This record gives sequence, C-alpha cells and structure tokens, in this order.
Amino acid sequence: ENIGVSMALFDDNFLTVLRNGIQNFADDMSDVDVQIEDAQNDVAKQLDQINNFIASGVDAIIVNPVDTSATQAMTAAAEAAGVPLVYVNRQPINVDTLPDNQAFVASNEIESGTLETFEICKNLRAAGKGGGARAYVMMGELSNQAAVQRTKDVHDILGTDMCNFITIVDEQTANWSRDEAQDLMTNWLSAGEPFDAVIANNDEMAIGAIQAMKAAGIDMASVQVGGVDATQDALAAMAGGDLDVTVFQNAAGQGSGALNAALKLARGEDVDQKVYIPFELVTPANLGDYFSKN
Amino acid sequence: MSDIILETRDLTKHYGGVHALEGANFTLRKGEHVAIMGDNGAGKSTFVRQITGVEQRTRGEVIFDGKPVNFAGPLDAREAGIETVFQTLALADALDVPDNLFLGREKTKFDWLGPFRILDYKSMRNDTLAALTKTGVKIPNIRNTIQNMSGGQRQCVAIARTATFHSKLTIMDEPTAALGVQETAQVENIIRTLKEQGEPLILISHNMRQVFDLVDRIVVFRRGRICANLRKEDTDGQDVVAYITGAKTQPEYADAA
Amino acid sequence: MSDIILETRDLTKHYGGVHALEGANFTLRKGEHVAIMGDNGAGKSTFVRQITGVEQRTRGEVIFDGKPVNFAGPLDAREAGIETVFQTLALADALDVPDNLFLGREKTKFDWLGPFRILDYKSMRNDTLAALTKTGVKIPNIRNTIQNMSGGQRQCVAIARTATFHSKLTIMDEPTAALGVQETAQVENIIRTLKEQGEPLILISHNMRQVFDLVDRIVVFRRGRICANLRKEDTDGQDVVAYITGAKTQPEYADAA
Amino acid sequence: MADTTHGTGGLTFDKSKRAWPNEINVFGALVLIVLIFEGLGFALMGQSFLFDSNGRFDSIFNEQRLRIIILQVAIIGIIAIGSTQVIILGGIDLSPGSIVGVTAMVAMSFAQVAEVNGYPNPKALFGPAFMDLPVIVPIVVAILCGLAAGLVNGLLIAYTRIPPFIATLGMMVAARGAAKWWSKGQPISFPTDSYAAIGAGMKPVIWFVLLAILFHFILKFTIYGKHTYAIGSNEDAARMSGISVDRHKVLVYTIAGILAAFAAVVLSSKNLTAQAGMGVMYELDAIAMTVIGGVSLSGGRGSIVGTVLGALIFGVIISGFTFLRLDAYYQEMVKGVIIVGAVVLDQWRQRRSAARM
Amino acid sequence: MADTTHGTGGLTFDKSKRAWPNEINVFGALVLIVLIFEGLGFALMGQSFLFDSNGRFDSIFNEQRLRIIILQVAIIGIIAIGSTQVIILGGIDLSPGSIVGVTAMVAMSFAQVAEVNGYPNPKALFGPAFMDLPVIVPIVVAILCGLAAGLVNGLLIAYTRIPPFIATLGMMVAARGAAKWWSKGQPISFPTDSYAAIGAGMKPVIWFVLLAILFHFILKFTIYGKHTYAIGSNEDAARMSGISVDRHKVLVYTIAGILAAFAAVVLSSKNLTAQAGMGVMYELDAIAMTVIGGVSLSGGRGSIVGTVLGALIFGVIISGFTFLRLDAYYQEMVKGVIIVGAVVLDQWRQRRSAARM
Ligand SMILES: Nc1ncnc2c1ncn2[C@@H]1O[C@H](COP(=O)(O)OP(=O)(O)OP(=O)(O)O)[C@@H](O)[C@H]1O
Ligand SMILES: Nc1ncnc2c1ncn2[C@@H]1O[C@H](COP(=O)(O)OP(=O)(O)OP(=O)(O)O)[C@@H](O)[C@H]1O
Ligand SMILES: OC[C@H]1O[C@@H](O)[C@H](O)[C@@H](O)[C@H]1O
Ligand SMILES: [Mg+2]
Ligand SMILES: [Mg+2]
Repeated sequence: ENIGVSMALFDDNFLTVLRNGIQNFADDMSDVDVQIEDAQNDVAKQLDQINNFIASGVDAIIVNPVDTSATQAMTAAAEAAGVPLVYVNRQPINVDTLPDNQAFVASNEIESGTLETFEICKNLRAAGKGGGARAYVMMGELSNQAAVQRTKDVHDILGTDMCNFITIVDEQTANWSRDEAQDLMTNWLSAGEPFDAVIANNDEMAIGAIQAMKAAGIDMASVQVGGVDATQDALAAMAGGDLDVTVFQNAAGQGSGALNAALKLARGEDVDQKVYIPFELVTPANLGDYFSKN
Repeated sequence: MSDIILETRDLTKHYGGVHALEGANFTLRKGEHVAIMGDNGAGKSTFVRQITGVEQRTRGEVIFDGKPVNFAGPLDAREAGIETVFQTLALADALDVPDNLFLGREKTKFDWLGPFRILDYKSMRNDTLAALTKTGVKIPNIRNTIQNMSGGQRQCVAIARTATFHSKLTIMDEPTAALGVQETAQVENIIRTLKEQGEPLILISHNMRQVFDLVDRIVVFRRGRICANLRKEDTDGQDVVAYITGAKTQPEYADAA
Repeated sequence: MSDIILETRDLTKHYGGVHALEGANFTLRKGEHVAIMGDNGAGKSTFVRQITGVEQRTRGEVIFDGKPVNFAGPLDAREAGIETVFQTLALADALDVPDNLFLGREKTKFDWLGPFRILDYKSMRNDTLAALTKTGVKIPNIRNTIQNMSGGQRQCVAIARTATFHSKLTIMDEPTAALGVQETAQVENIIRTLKEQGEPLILISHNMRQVFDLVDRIVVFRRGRICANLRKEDTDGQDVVAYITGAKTQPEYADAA
Repeated sequence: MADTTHGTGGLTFDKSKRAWPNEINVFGALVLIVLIFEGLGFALMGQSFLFDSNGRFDSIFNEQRLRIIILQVAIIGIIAIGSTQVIILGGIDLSPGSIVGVTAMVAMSFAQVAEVNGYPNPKALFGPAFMDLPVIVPIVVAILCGLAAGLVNGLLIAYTRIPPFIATLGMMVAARGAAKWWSKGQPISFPTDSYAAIGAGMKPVIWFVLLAILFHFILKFTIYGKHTYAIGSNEDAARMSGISVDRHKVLVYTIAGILAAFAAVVLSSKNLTAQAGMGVMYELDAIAMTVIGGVSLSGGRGSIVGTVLGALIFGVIISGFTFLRLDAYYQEMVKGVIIVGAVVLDQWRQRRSAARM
Repeated sequence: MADTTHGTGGLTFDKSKRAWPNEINVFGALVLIVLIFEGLGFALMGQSFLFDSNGRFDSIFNEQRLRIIILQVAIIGIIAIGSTQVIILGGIDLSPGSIVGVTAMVAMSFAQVAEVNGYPNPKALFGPAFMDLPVIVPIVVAILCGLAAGLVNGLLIAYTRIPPFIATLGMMVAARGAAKWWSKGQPISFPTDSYAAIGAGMKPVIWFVLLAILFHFILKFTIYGKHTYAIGSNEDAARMSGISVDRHKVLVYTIAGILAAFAAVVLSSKNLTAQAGMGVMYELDAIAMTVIGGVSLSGGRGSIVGTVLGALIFGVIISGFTFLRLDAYYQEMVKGVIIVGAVVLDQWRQRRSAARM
C-alpha cells in the first residue's frame, strides 16, 4: 500500500520523533510505502498536499494537522475522493462527525499543561512556598494551538484554590526556541524581580531558561522549572538536577498507531475511530523509565 | 498687466558648503529669448532647478506671470505653464518614444474612469511621428525603448516633448549638446518658431554661434553669480568670453568679481 | 612591425532588427588622430562599444596592435592599452572625484594583502588635483560625490581619468559635448599633447571647428555604414556636411548610399 | 499593430527580427518542466504525470492533477497579481503574507455561524449579534483591512521616502502581531455557508483568472498601467514629466493590500478556518512567481501573463514532486534550485535572443 | 583629513557647513530610544531602564541589562556585518538565516561528545570515530559550509546575472531543506566543552566586536572596500572602469556566507544544540539592523559603524519591551512600527541636514 502523510512541520523536535515512528514502522513492513510531506505550518499547504495525494491515487492519508480547526475541509476533500484518512497527534475539531473511513490517534493538550503546572504547584508547596510564590511563564509560538492551550492550562491551574498562591510575574513568548528563551530569561533577570518558578510550554524553552539562569549564577535548586515533551536534552537536564518537571507524549506510539489505522482502513477493515493516547508526567522520580522512549 | 513673464529676486541655493547660486536677480520679458552662458559648474542648471521646483531654494523669490510662485515640484511648474528640457533629459528608459513623449499627459478615452481611463495609443503614435519629424532625428523604430537609443536620439525625444505642447515659458538646458549638425539645425529652427509665435525662452548653451544666432540677450553666470547682462547688439563673442572667464565684470554686478 | 595600431574588418552589430553598424572597415596608424563624425544614431558609439568589448559584435574582426582581439569586456580592452571616454561617462555616482579617477587602478600599499591591500588615499588625492588642473575645470570640493556635480564637471572628471594614464590608443566619444568654452579649450590642449607624444586617438565629435583644429583624418558614418574617409587637407566643413547628410558618398563606399 | 515601420528620417526596421516577447520564454520553461515530469514519471513511476494512465477519469487527462496544479497556486497567485504591480513600479512588498493572516482572522470573526451541529459555535469570538451575518459584511471588513494596510504601506513609501523593503518589512512584523493579538492566538472557525462558498471547490481558480484578466487589461491599456511602468522605469523622469508619482505609489500599494485581503477571504473560506499563522512566507512565493514570470526586480518591465505562467510553473513543480514521491527534504532543496534555475533559464534565453541577429 | 579645501580652479569650500556623517543621526536615534525607555520606566515601572535603581550592582548601571542588550543581538550582528557589505555592493542576501540552520546542524555533528552523564550520547549522529573531535574540526567544517553556500550565491549572481533577491531566495529555501535533511529533523546536542566555550557567556559579543572592527577597517581602507562601494554606486561604471565586478561579487557573497557560518557556530555553541529551524528570519533582522544603521538599500552608501548602532537599537528595543512587560502581541506590532520609525527618523534628519544652509 501507498500511504501519504502530511506533517504539520518537519523542524520540530517532538513531531520528528513521531514522523520517524511512522517511517520506521513502515520500513519494517514489506509492502507499505509512506510518502511524508512537510506542510511547513501552513494550513493551506496541508490541504493542497492532501489533494495532491488524492491526485496521485494513494491508498490512505495520515494528517498531523497544522490547525485542528482546519480539519473540516480536509475531511471533506478525502471523503469526496473516497480515500481513507487518519488524523494523528492533534485532535481534529470535527472529531465527533468523522465519516466512517476516517479516524484519529491523538493526545489532548489540556493534559500536558495541566500535569506540568500542577506538579510545579505541588513542588512549590512542598518547598514551603505555599504562602506566596511567583512564576514566569514562557509561551510557544502564539499562533500555535499547543502554545495557546498549554498557557491556558497554566492559568486554569493557577486559578484553582490549591494553586492560587502562585502569581505570574510576566508571561512572554520565546517561540518554542532555546535561543530566544535564553535571551528572554536574561532580560527578565535584569529586572531583578524575585521569582520561584519558570513554567515553559516546552522543554527547549525550559532548557534555554536554565542556561540563562545558570549563566547568571542562580542556584537551580531554588527554582522550579517545568517543560513539556521529555526530549533527550530535557531528560539529561533533569538528570543533572536542573529541570524539575516535564511531560511525556508517546510519539512513536502515536505514529505506529496512526499507520496501523490507516492500513486497516485502506483494506476496508474496521478500526476504533478515536484512539486517545494520554500524556505522562515525568519527574526525577520516574525519569529512568523514559530514557529510551523518545 | 506687466510684460514681464519671469523675475527672480536674490535667488540663492547652497548645497552644504557649496554656494552654487548666489543672489540671482533676473528678468525675462514676454516674447523675449535669453541665453544663459557660463563655465561648467557656474550654477546655470542650479538656477533652472530652483525656478522649476526640482529643488527647494535656500532663499529668494521667483515671480512668474505676475505672481510669486514656489513650486513644490516640476509638475506644478509645468501646470503653471513652464516647459523644460532638463540637462538630464528626464526620460523613462524602459518605455518607448510615444510613451515618453506623452509621459504625464497621455491622451486617453473614457476619462470618467479616473486613474483607469483608457490610453489612446494610436493617436499618440501618430502625433509622435509628427513631432519627431520637426526635430529631424532619425530613429529606426519608435517602439524601441529609450535605453536602446543613441545620446542624440534621446535628446531629440526630450526636445520633441517640449516642443509639442504650448507653454508660457520654455527652458532648454543645453538642448543641442549631443546633437549632430543636421539635428542641431532643426532644433534651432524649432527655437526660431517659438520666437515667431512670441513664446519666451531661456536657452542654456555653451555654443557661441548658436547663442548669437538665436537670442536677444545674454546673461553670464560665474561661480554662482550673475556677472553680466548683455544685449546681443552691444556685444560679441570675445566680449562674452571675457565675462565668462572673469576678465571683465559689469559694474552693476561688481560683487560677483 | 606594421605601423597600424587598430584595424577593423567588416565590423557589424545588429540589435534585433536595428542594423546599427554594418561592415565597417577602418584603420588607424600609430600616432594618427582620426575623427568620426555622423548624424545622431549613425552608429558611432556602437562602433566604439564593439572595439572596446562593451558589447559582443555580430560579426567582423578587430585587429589591435597587430593581433586579432575579442575583448570580453572593457577591462580587457584597457589592459590591452585602450583608454576610453565613453559617451555615458562611466562614473560611480556615490564616490568622490579621486575615487572615480582611480577607479579600477587604485594606488595601494602592502600589495601582498591581495584584495585587502591598503589604499593610498593621500597620494591619489594629490594626483587628482594635478590631473584636474590639466582640464581647467572648477570643482569646489573634490571630496564631493559625483552625483552632486554639474554635467560639465562630470565630463571633465571622465576626461582627466583617461588623460592621467598612458595608453596605446585613446578613444573619446563626444568628450566636450557638455563643456564650457574654457574647459573645451583645455581638453583640446590635452588632445594636442597626445598628438605631440605620438599617442593615437579616435575622437567622436559633432563640432566641425574642433575636428578641423585637431585631427588628421575624418571618417564619416551614415546609417551604420562608413561613407567617407577624408584627409583633412582634401576637404572642408561643407564637404563633410555633404557626406553626413547623404548628399555625397565616396565611390569606394557606394553601398552605403 | 499598425503597418508602418515605426521609423523616422526614412529609416527602416526589420520587423521579422524583433525579439520574442518574454512571456514566450516563460511558457517554454513551463512546457520543459512538464515534459521533464512526464519523462521521469514514465521512467520512475510507470505513470503519466498529466494524462490518465490508469483509467480513473473519463477524459484523457488526470483531471484531479490538472485541477490541483492550478488550485494550489491560485490564492498565492492572487497575491502575486499585486506583487507584479508593485515590482513593475520598482518596489517590493514583504507584507502580503501577514496581511493575509490578520485579514483572515478579522474577516472570519464576522463570518461565524451561531450554531454548529446544534451546539453553540465552540470557536465563537463575538456575541450572537455578530454571528450569522450576511456574507457581504466579512467581505467588506476584509477589503477595509487590506485597504488600510496597503494604504499605510503606500503612504510611508511615497511620503517618507523610506525604502519599500523596510516599510513593508515593518508592516509584515506589525500585521503578524495584530493577527496573533486579534483573538490571542485562537483559531477562528465555522463560517456561514455563504462565506464557505467563496473559496469552495475550484472557486479560487476562478477568482484568480478573473483578477488576472482584469489587471492584465488595466496594466496594458490604462493610464494607471502606463504610469506604473513609467515610475518603475525611471522615477525621477516620471516626476519631472509631471506624473504624480507619490499619489500613484499609494494607489499601487493599496491595490496590492486589497488583493492580499481578498486572497485571505478565499483562503479562509477554502480552509473553513482562520489562524494567526496563515500566509507566512506567501510574499516570497508570490515574488518568486512574479520574477519567474519575467517581471524585472529593477522595475519597469513585466506582465501579468508572465506572472500567471510563473504561478503555473510553481504549481507543476509542487504536484510533480508529490507525484514522484520525492522526499520532503529533497523537495525543498530542489525547489530552491528550480526557483533559481527558472530565472537563469529565462535570463539566458533573453540574452541569447538579444544577441541573435 | 588634509588641510586643503579640496577645490580646483581657485574655488573655496565652506567646510564648517559640511553635512553630518550619517552615523551621528543613527546614534541620535539610539539615544532617543533609550531615553524613551528611561522615561517610561520611571513612569510605569518606577525603575530605571539602564541604571541600577535598586542597588543590585556595584556600578551605577544595571549591568545585566547592558550585557543582554548587546548579547542578544551579537549573533545576528555577525550576520549583519555580512549583510552590510552585500547591501553596499547593491545586492541583498536572503540566505544567511538558512545557512545558519544547515551549518549549525553540520558543524554540531562533528562537535558531539561520546558520553553524557556516563551514558552514551543519546543524540549521537555519527559513530564514535567522529566524536570528541578537536574543536578545530567543527569550525573548519562550518567555515567550509558557509564558504560553499556563499560561493554558490556569488557565482549565480555574478555569472548568470539573476537578481540577488532570487539567487539568495533559492539558497534560503534549499539550505533550509538541507538543514532538515541532514539528520532527518533530529536536533543534534551535547557538544564537547571546547566547542561549548566558543559561545559561552559574553563571547558572542567579543566575536561581534572584533569582526565589526576588522570589517570596518577593510571597508574603509582597502581596495576590497572601495570596489564594494564602487560597484554598489554604479555597476556599469565600475565595469567600464576595469574593476572585475564579477569576481568581486563572488568574494563579497562568499564572505557573507562565511560570516553566517561563523554565527552558526557561536549560536549552536551558546545553545549547546543545533536544530534545523535555527536562524529562521535572521536575514530579515540583519537587513533591518543594517538599514536602520543607515546603509542604503540602493547600494554604494553605508558603514559597519552604522550597522553596529542599528544592532544596538534592536537590542535596546527588545530589552525595553521585556522591561516594560509589554504583551508579546503588542511587542510585535510595536517592533514593526519601530523598524519603520527608526528609518523614517534617519531619512528625515538626513534630508533636513541636506536642506540646511
Ligand atoms: N541596445 C540597443 N538596442 C537597440 N538599438 C540600439 C541599441 N543601442 C543602440 N541602438 C541603435 O543603434 C543606432 C546607433 O546608435 P549609436 O549610439 O551608435 O549612435 P551614435 O552614432 O553614437 O549617435 P549619437 O551621435 O547620437 O551619440 C541607433 O539607431 C540606436 O537607436
Ligand atoms: N546636489 C548638489 N550637492 C552639492 N553640490 C552641488 C549639487 N548640485 C550641484 N552642485 C554644485 O553646484 C555647482 C553648480 O552646478 P550646476 O549644475 O548648476 O552647474 P552648471 O552651470 O549647470 O554647469 P554645466 O555647464 O557643467 O552643466 C557645481 O559646483 C556643482 O558641483
Ligand atoms: O508545534 C510545535 C510544538 O509542538 C508541540 O507538540 C511540542 O510540544 C512543542 O515542543 C513544539 O514543538
Ligand atoms: Mg548644467
Ligand atoms: Mg553616440
């Protein structure tokens, strides 16, 4: 079989692991060919890629949506051509009205930011700061839903009775990037405000913040730093005692799950239309379990 | 109404430390043809650029057709009735001859369409052939772009443009510098026609013969100042050269010495 | 060794449908000064551009100093010993006078630094003042950029550049077109000096007086073809004009008629 | 064209030797690229690129392919119609991509339905008073957005005389910020049926073709077009000849802004959503299409026909890559090479035809 | 400067009225922007922007702020040193951002350690033979990458005569593809200590300043500089005057490529990682710095000093925004406005000083 895959973007750490999951899984099967396209974070390009797949007569399509609100048009295009379609990693907005030959394998971003923030909240309490603590929040790219959702999760948790002792000093974007996060953190440090935590939308930014704090001579034991993704770099940082919290998302699992669903749909077999892969909290306590996972 | 079409009082232009034009008092009567002569860098083109609003003057007044004027740009000057052949020609290199001839005053149809009114190509092409014939220039293909024309062909296009439209005052800055013998003669004929029609003219030229053939009066610039104002009858080539080189200065312009 | 410095055989240039230069056979002896005359658009500058490699010819041969040459660009031509004042002057507008004078052959120190060798500003400035004095031009500030110079000042800079460096052949395309009376006289002196030094010259000019004052021989172009080759002693202004306008054609150039 | 030789002074001009119009060269490049894909298709995939080699369609062509080739460039093509004018004017516009982003967000906010599948619209941005509005409202809002952005570009460039690269770079950054700010990064979805109809199916192609024809005519036959070429050819000369250069510049940039806004409407309608990241880098693709189509970046030269051909070259390349199952990495590398290659080819043809006798 | 009046023919020149050097204007803009942030700081935050208002430092300045202002622009500043030369030459370079991306990936692959925390490097790309290499290896590899990319840019621009915008746009797309292809998108991390030292702490600033001084000297006093200005001022004239324009262009673009590659080394060292998306849009920031610094996009004019000041303006703005805790949305919008504003201010000053007597 011929499977077309459209990824939201290639130069992204997490999505790269997912993409390689699909590719490796396909390579292990003899008669499955995957063709993976890079939508470069452009919804329109993604829709065009789906249409190009259709024109080339693929057997099924896997989509990692750039924008989960843009999935209606994609569903319609594939449905009209009778080509099966599977969404992966990000939950499509029309998940409840998918036609029979479409499915999704995804995670719910509400969990990621929630797990991260709640763990930091608990840690701060345990450190005796329950009477009042201050946090900086680093956001991903503002046009990206994971960033918007994870930031909203932070706010939601800090709005709960248990965690409302934490106030946000400032909240800025570092565009998912380690480099921008370093500069942003240094700029924050130059204001001289006291703070107890840095809550970042992903691990890269958390690492950038750590590098900047270390360069300024801050004791990493005195600050809670959290990220999302559980990348190898993040796990190393956690092992080194710098990073306190991260959240694991099973990229390889999602990838192979999506390919399986696509192959079944292509052969006309039945599949679960919704496969839901949860996020998992990673802390120094269970760090060892994740070294070989992402 | 006075019969003076153009007057400048104390017209001055400094470029940083360069005093290119200093206190020029100049008058031109209706119907009169005046030549401006002077060394390279004497300030002749600067004088023209101040009158036509290409640049903003440092100080002084320009009175045109009885009213003080201060043109914001050459468009204003043209609308007020001054047609100019600039030393730099002002042609659009990528356009052809008719386009250049009618640049800024294209013939159009359906004028209610505003900026989207339709060009009347055919009529502009015919008018162009007629206008070029006046200058005597040879151009193999008028639909060729200006960048593919010889130096003289370009100058003829610029002159044809000025000569095609009636005006209250015509200014030509070295119009025949690049022209051949025949073309020069033709352009001089155009100038004579203007004289017959009573249209006033300022001619900048380094060509003594031409100046004495064509104009009524010669004004000499030196180092940014006017140093002589000579009726053709009262002077000759040698005399003019003496003023240009600084060997002589008229008493009323003594501070230019 | 022959005493012919430059020869062209059947030199031809077509631009699309425009036959700008057609079968030009031309010779120049060492030490000889020749003028090229002709109407605007006759092909004079095109002829110069083919010789100096500014453009690639359609067909024909150029023999310079005994060897057939086919310059890839003006740099090659200059390195072979041809100095040219182009009609378009070829000055860098944003640079000042010394920079332009030495453009492409700057004086430098520490030459082992290759492309990063150090400029000798002081010596270039001094040489510039000397070179400009030769042309008699008045420039208030040589550190001003070229774009701020008058038409004649620019032309003088271009000429000074050519006159500063020795060469096997000098070509000047209408060098005095924009020049004033005094500056023209100075440039004519420069040309006379070349003659005395035995350096050959091709002078393109529309100025009959100048041509008869300066050169040994006059070649007339018409509609892209050579139509006459006249020794100065055998002709006069009227005669030359007759060739230019097409009233006469020399028998050996009958196909140009 | 009249039958004269267009010469004066008794000169003749050999018309048969006139240089080819540039568009023919671009068309040649397009054909060449199609042939390459056909050849590679048979060699590598055992399939035709443009023709129906496995009987999936009624016609002899692979209709889906033909459709997607043009569909996928139609929206950027609409932007490129604006870029073409700006570039002929001698300018450059880096802002349309961001104008697309902000306009899509704003317009879509006025195009939302109140109810989705019986539930209130989960992405509702405004209250019910602003939902289920007639389709004209979001369209007018979009045009106003584009007009405003284009006008600011034009005014800055014309009256402060800063380079267009900088003015529109500023707009690019600022408008992208505005797109993210509008709904704090939230995508805006679920438009009304009438809004959804604007960009459905092959509609984007229809808009693109109609606009291309309109502006082709305007550039060739109206005073607006002539002045655009004149200013691009020599701004000083245009000014000295009495063209109101500044006013004209404002007009051209404003039209480019409106075209970008219209592209945003079609784009958000086609995708049934608007998000702040929409249109990133579209300006570069639009400029590349324009230049591949033979419009000179130094101004004064080029045509809409060329740009349309340039857009088709883009479309063919993208589809061809997917057809050949080229890895995405190589696609980008090869795309870079092709952008350059197409322009090199064009320049080379032009020079050769200039050198021809 | 010599004491003569630099005139011929007995003319004098009033030196006191000479126009200000342009860099003074840019410096003025920098001071103005700093003052605005100081003012707003006291008004809104009750704090000084540049001075130590709460006694945290030994000096009177907020040293951390001074450091970050320049640190955060140092790397793009290194790229801008290249852009300055390209723009003075009359060109433009859109590729350095992507050259940074691909070079960082490739160089970092030769800079990895074998072991992290006692485990084998989890991000190892090559086998052990290519790990723990001396630091010179990744540096040389990087320089070669930048040299190759710059050389291709230069050769294309010089010898095929395609517009630099297109040649470098092609390189921008292709090199980004190569960056993603190199490790199939996998980030490459965990460099050796000696590699990590290159960009640690304030090192990026030191590199930036050294390179700025070097190229300032080269542009002002060597033949390389003079020819760069000459070609940018009038390419045809430069050619006719016998400058080997084509060879010189190749040299300038190659140097720009090498500078981008060096920036990649410093960047990946500073971040201890290389990722395919590194450097996106750096070219635009570099160009903006350059133009804010008074380098004319039409070529022939400008200086490295201006660019350094332009970079500082950028740094001040970024820090100032964070200092004022301006929302990111507004930051982007205001950044767009400031890019434009700084250039407008500069142009206005220049015109005013030109109009002065
Ligand atoms: N690049 C070109 N493309 C097309 N035609 C050209 C090109 N260059 C020159 N021509 C034409 O070739 C002919 C000869 O031009 P050339 O410049 O040689 O004339 P010239 O004798 O130097 O005239 P002038 O005295 O006016 O300088 C002219 O008709 C001109 O229009
Ligand atoms: N923009 C400018 N900046 C500085 N100096 C200038 C500028 N424009 C002209 N000048 C200087 O002003 C003086 C007068 O120049 P202008 O062009 O008026 O001379 P001109 O009399 O027309 O000479 P020509 O006969 O050579 O055309 C010259 O010394 C010139 O260098
Ligand atoms: O879309 C880009 C983002 O995707 C997220 O899933 C990931 O956690 C982030 O690190 C970032 O890569
Ligand atoms: Mg003059
Ligand atoms: Mg000529």
